[in-house]
Amino acid sequence: MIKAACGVRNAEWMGWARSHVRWAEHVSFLTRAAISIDVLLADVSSPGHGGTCLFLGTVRNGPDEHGVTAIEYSAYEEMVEAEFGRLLADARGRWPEARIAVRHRLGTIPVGEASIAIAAAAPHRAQAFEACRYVIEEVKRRVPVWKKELRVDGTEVWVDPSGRPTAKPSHV
Amino acid sequence: MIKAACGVRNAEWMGWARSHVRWAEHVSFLTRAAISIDVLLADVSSPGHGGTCLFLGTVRNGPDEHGVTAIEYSAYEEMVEAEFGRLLADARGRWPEARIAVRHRLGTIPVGEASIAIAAAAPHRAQAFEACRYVIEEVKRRVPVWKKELRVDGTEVWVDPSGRPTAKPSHV
Amino acid sequence: MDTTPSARVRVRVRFFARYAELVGRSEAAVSLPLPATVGDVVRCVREDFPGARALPERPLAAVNLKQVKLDARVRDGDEVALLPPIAGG
Amino acid sequence: MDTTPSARVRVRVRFFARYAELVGRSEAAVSLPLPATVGDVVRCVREDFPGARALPERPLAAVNLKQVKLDARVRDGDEVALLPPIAGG
Repeated sequence: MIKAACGVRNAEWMGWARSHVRWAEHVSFLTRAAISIDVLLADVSSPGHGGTCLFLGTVRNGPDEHGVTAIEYSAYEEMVEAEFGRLLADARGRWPEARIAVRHRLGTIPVGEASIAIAAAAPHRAQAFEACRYVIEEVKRRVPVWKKELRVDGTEVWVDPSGRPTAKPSHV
Repeated sequence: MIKAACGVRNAEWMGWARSHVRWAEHVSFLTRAAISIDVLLADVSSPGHGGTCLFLGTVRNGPDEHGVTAIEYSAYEEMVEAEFGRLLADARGRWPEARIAVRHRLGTIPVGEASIAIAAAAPHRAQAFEACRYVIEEVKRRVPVWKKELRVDGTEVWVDPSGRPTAKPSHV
Repeated sequence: MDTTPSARVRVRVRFFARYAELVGRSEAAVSLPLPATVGDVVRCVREDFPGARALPERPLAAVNLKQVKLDARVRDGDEVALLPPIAGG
Repeated sequence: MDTTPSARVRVRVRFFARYAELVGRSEAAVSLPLPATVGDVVRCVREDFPGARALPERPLAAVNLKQVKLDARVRDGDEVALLPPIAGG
């Protein structure tokens, strides 16, 4: 069967595919440091924008979790940048007057600290709320980020999109 | 007509009605200083609450305004405290897991600064958004605060609830 | 109807924002015969204070820090507030 | 079908998160005969890498930083990424 005649190579990629890859050159949507809410709010503030909605997603250790101390966030970073660019363009198409800024943090984030922050300012509050909500819902759907729970007992568990750990602990 | 037999007095009230008046004794929902977002977010943060929605209402000078430099906020302060207490109790009834904090600023607030901030944290983001939105909508409806636009030309205009200035400038 | 002093109520009336500007004061003591409603208080105020004629006949009102309708009864010692359209937030 | 070297595509395949752990690597170079789809790339990977059998037959995939369906064509030089279920935010 001809289709099976494929070759896979263990060698590291040599970089010649880079020229096909496009991503935003401007300010990164990603950070490995704590997210500065002040910076995000300053990014979207404007005298004509009277309503600002900020969403913070923080690392949780609630009754549904099992002794989570932190979550390790990893990503397909170039695609995250590109996808955020597309996503914000979509949001601006829906709410042309809105100003939107977003940061996603990667690396090990302790419980209580923010993994994502989205600020949306608009002339009136309805657009601010709607744009902010839209962005977080789309992030959950299409921005390639993954999380692994780090637990007090030393185990590490990949989290599936429903928010529950996957069946197979990753440390096995 | 007996009902017309009423007496009005110019004298200042003597205070004996105070005992009939109840308001919250805890932290005030009002401030005359800039609102600290950090304090509000700290108030609602909890390891089990992974979604936080913050709403900021800021003084606007957009294309619909007429050279607004600041807005002077005044209030029936004791009732604001009582009404916020009732309003937050209503919100907690609807979203029992939510943690909500709110501050309304009074006095002269320059364009771009926040007059109100509402933080709502919940285990999941839907409740956080909904609770935050509920609070700002109810504030607009039932918390006795009034605003007077201060304009570059020196005029001062009371703002009506639709967001538009009232017909009669207050400085007349 | 009994109009002896013991059958009257005395209430504190408070004015805010544009209403305070129109009436030229932020509060007043009003006494009126029993039984009395918030609407009666509004009528007294509009009749007796210069400037108060410009108040609406049916303003938003609160008694003891709670919004009420104009047919709500007032009791002796109540605090009655006349509220311009709310514009907070 | 023409299977000369000029009628083959060479793509970079990238693995993330749990998939990278399963395959034991974060990337690979894959060459395969034209015409080829993302689904063909997935089949190659699942056949030739130890551990890659544990990948789903129909994973989420992206070509050049954009999600695509498995029947999307790949061209020479494309970057094909296999994405575990997205769990960001």
